[in-house]
Amino acid sequence: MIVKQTTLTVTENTGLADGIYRLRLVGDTSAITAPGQFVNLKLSGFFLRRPISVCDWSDGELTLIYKVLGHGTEAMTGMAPGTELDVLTGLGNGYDVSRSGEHPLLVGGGVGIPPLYGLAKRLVAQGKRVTAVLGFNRASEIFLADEFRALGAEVIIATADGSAGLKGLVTDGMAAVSDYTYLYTCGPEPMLKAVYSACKTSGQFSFEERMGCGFGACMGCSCKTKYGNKRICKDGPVLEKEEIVW
Amino acid sequence: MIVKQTTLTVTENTGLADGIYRLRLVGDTSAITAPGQFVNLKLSGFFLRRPISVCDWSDGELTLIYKVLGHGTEAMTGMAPGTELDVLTGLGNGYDVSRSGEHPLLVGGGVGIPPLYGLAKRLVAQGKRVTAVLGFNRASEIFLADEFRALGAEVIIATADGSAGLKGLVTDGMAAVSDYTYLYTCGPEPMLKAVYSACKTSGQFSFEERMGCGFGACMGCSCKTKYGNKRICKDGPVLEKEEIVW
Amino acid sequence: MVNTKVTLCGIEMDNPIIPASGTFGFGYEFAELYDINMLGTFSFKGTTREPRFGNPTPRIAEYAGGLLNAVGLQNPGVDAVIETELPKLKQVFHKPVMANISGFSVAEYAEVCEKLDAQEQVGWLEVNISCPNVHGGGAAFGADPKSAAEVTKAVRAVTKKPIILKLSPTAANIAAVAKACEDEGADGVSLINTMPGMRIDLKRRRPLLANTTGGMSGPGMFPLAVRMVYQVYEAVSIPIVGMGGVTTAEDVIELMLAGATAIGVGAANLVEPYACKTIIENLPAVMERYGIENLTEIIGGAHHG
Amino acid sequence: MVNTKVTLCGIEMDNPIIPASGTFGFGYEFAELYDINMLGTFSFKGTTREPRFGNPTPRIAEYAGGLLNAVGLQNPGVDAVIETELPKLKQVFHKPVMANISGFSVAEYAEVCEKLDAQEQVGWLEVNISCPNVHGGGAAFGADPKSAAEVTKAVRAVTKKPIILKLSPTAANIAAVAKACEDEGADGVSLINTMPGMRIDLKRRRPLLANTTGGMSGPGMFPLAVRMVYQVYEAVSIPIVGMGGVTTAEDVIELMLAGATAIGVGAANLVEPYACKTIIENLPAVMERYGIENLTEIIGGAHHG
Ligand SMILES: Cc1cc2nc3c(=O)[nH]c(=O)nc-3n(C[C@H](O)[C@H](O)[C@H](O)COP(=O)(O)OP(=O)(O)OC[C@H]3O[C@@H](n4cnc5c(N)ncnc54)[C@H](O)[C@@H]3O)c2cc1C
Ligand SMILES: Cc1cc2nc3c(=O)[nH]c(=O)nc-3n(C[C@H](O)[C@H](O)[C@H](O)COP(=O)(O)OP(=O)(O)OC[C@H]3O[C@@H](n4cnc5c(N)ncnc54)[C@H](O)[C@@H]3O)c2cc1C
Ligand SMILES: Cc1cc2nc3c(=O)[nH]c(=O)nc-3n(C[C@H](O)[C@H](O)[C@H](O)COP(=O)(O)O)c2cc1C
Ligand SMILES: Cc1cc2nc3c(=O)[nH]c(=O)nc-3n(C[C@H](O)[C@H](O)[C@H](O)COP(=O)(O)O)c2cc1C
Ligand code: FES
Ligand code: FES
Repeated sequence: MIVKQTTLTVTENTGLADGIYRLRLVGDTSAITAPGQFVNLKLSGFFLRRPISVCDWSDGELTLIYKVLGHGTEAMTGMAPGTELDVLTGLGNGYDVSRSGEHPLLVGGGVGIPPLYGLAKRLVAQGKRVTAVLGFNRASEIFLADEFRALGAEVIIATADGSAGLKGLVTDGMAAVSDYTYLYTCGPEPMLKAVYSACKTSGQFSFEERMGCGFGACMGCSCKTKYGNKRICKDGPVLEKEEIVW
Repeated sequence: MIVKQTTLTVTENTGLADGIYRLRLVGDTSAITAPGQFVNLKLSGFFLRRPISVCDWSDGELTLIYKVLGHGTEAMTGMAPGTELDVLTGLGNGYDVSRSGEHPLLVGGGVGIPPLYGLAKRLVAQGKRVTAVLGFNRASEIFLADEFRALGAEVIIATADGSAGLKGLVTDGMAAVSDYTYLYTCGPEPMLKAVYSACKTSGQFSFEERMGCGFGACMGCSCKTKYGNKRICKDGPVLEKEEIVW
Repeated sequence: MVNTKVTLCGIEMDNPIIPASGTFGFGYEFAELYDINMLGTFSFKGTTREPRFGNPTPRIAEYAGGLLNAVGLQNPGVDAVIETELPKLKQVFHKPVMANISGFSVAEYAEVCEKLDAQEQVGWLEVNISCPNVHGGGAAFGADPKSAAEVTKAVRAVTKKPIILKLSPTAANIAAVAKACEDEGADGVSLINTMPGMRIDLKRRRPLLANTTGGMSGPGMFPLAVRMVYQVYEAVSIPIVGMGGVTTAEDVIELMLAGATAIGVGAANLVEPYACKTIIENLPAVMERYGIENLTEIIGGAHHG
Repeated sequence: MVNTKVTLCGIEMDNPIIPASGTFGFGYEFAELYDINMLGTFSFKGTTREPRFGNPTPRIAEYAGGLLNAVGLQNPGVDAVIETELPKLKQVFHKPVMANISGFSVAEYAEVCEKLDAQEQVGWLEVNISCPNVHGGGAAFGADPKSAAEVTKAVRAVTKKPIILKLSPTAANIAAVAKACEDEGADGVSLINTMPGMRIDLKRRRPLLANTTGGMSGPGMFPLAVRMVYQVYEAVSIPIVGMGGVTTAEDVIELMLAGATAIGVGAANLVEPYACKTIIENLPAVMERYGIENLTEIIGGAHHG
């Protein structure tokens, strides 16, 4: 990973679903090298930056999807097109697409879903057959499902209240897929734990942690793994299934 | 004084002279009742408000003139037309125009000049003969002089380096006026002191102090006067010559 | 309908919001802006035996988290407070008020408290022990448990009204100071007072405040207040008035979870004159968001679980 | 041309800027971004005798003036620092580095210092006495002059390199602690370390940090740092490394006027990875604006006049 501090300009900031927004930015995206990496946004009036996963990117363009959680993400909803943002880009290791095999299974919950979109796009481009299990609390919170389908991925929706797709958790969706070759996942920790238990192949898991710096300097985001202590921000956020210590 | 919190919108923010800007705002100005009052501006990213004198106002319009001094006033220069500002209006006692007599002398130094403009306008409207002595460091810092002339006031300029008008201080300018009936002044404290000594009539002096609140609640801006302790923000900023204790 | 009522040392309050001493004067400036009877109560300007002008100006400076003040307890003295301020206050405020008392000797505290004890309008006596003890080498009464206990004892002897000792964050062990006050009969403690800090004027190359140092307050002090309220809650069983950097209804909930029964709001009033009104108006919606029906039920809530 | 050089305990530095311990790792992350040889020096991550994972997460919270951290001294232990980190550092940093040492007993401090004393790359030993003394009931070594003196004495016995005692703002009298260190042979003091604070998660109704409390740092602590540096400057004649909330070149001048010889920059590095580079680049212009030709001439300047 090579960190780059850059100024990106907002071109779009629109609601996609209940409390979920898509932020499109233009500028230098050259430091972004793999799906599953993240950027760290400076918001005016807040001391710490806010880490948000890269949903998709191309040369000069970046898409993020964020959920309103606290004061910072609330303030983000007010950023009009034209707003300039100070962003650290190229953070984190990201997913390794070379590990996918022929039929990768992507499992995402809530705002764990966005990084899987950029991943799916690259896997599809490599001719892989992609199945995505996307978990939401309820129908009104669904986003990105159509975009996954447009890529050509098979999409299985699970909602906790049954208001769309399967009633249940992403693990219920996973049960419907028998022949996947590898697993990529991102979502809240309880979900990751359940996916870990249900997972029948090897795989990569993307974690969240509160961060001081986001580029490996402060040890704010450490976790223990079978291969030693790691920093979620720099040695992660993606860990191999085999190294995870719950 | 009746304090009013209101939202004003920037319509103009332009440089007038070296480091001096004019800020025009529109919105509810109903709490402003006398020249020499001030407003207190909330700036994003700063905890304390910034007190700035009312230079001129009318129903729905307000003009301020400010000098870049520190980080707050520096940030103010970036406020584009359309910016909304949270402002406390109607602060301070202001000058009493009824005391002027037929030939009031107005003496201002630097950013002490703006409140005298609104005063001059009202005195001229009452048919008074107004003379204004305006002091600056150098010619490049001169502002408002033409506007005073346009009102019909006699203007005497003094510059510390002699690059325009009289070479010297405002007191040198005062020496050229013999028949004034009353004095109104505003400027840095050393200037006020010198004006006090030179002044041959009664008069009103406007003071500056670092403020916590600007509306009388914190005792941050107290001074001693012959009539007891006063708060510059609420019982001032204008004091009678007779009550001043240096 | 959520319930915002709390009981502070036996006196019920409509809500826990108390504008903090020194930031609300004697209430008039705010009474011109809104009906201050909507407040839980308020703590009036720190009152001493003699009238005081306080420190020379500049008395105010700024920092990234709020302001520094070195007002130096300007007040008209207890007799003028009783003769002039309280009768004026009666016109606009009809609830028991919190009297804030400062002193520079144990005897002064007792004398001022005794006088204010006799005032019917006064509900609580908040005794600010952050002042330097002129007979104790200039260290603050609140700096160590022993001198805090002495003040408490002396004040306890002259009043049956609830006494609330106001603690300083400079204490090496603020929980121990609180405990010492409780042991001598304090009905409550309030914390935190301001934290001494300093700014320097780069142009003059001299301390910016005429008094050299000033007390830091505002949102930059909030986590310090939360920590200290949390620690004091574990040490005493008398109620705590929590304050230090509160600006929103969420902050109120956070300090109450740490252990506060009522909440002081200081610096916020100075830059947002409607701050307390806004907090009180927002409180019910914020309570609903976090599933709180009765405010009292969350006091100290962060200690369990 | 202005002169930004300062001399810290006999070692000349190109400028006074020292990234503070715990915010700059062992330098590599920043060496990828800019040439860290432009720094005065830097203080590496607090090192203990044994490897430490530190506290459970979450370790980071935010407040209006900066962040709270409860990293809990995660480090690979002194032996790994010597075997792995220092040789790696040698590739990218060619100046004497400041070693930051933590411990939980006087013996541990001495042992770690002795090992680091033998490392040629190490210029100064910065001894962090904000840690709890496991043999002293858990109070921090830096909380009182006596235990601070003990650590100083033990460390002094094992090294001739300059030792700089790093003080905690929780000390009841930080000037007295500094004096005690000086009396036992400290070559300098550095201050302030973080101030314990706390945030509570309103949803979970529990302390937000797994460790309950965390250290406050960032611009919200700056006036506290200025005040303490000012006070310590009046008490000792050894040099002071001032830190706490520095984010700009103006802040550097302000802390030096208060009495600092060199300046630590912590939290700012985390949110602005180029913070120290920017400060160093801006310093000459800011010096010119305030008429400063030699930085050393302003050290303690706010005390005279
Ligand atoms: C690697 C990574 C990738 C992420 N990707 C996304 C994404 O694509 N979309 C999205 O909506 N969210 C994502 N998040 C979570 C997002 O960072 C938080 O929702 C956000 O920081 C909350 O900020 P706030 O100011 O609204 O909340 P507040 O609670 O007010 O924030 C206070 C502090 O806590 C931190 N914080 C709070 N919640 C979290 C959290 N869940 N994870 C990390 N830090 C937190 C904030 O960053 C801030 O420092 C990601 C987090 C990480 C670590
Ligand atoms: C009643 C009154 C009327 C004023 N009218 C005008 C005016 O019309 N035009 C104008 O240019 N200036 C005016 N000033 C001065 C103006 O308030 C300051 O220049 C401004 O606050 C500086 O802010 P800053 O952030 O740039 O400086 P900083 O030094 O960064 O400010 C730090 C703090 O100190 C305060 N402060 C700094 N200098 C002063 C000062 N000279 N007076 C009061 N507070 C200060 C700031 O308000 C802020 O709280 C007036 C001041 C007062 C009290
Ligand atoms: C301008 C000012 C004056 C103050 N005067 C007093 C006082 O007279 N007595 C007192 O006990 N506390 C006084 N305080 C402290 C506040 O009551 C409060 O404890 C402190 O400011 C922390 O709260 P805050 O961060 O909400 O301001 C004063 C604070 C300020 C800002
Ligand atoms: C994440 C983090 C980790 C820290 N770790 C250490 C440490 O290991 N040793 C130490 O002496 N100080 C440590 N500190 C304290 C800093 O070195 C510094 O004293 C303090 O943060 C104040 O400076 P600042 O406000 O510029 O951050 C740490 C601070 C932070 C923010
Ligand atoms: S957040 Fe700083 S090391 Fe990961
Ligand atoms: S600034 Fe608060 S009383 Fe004047």
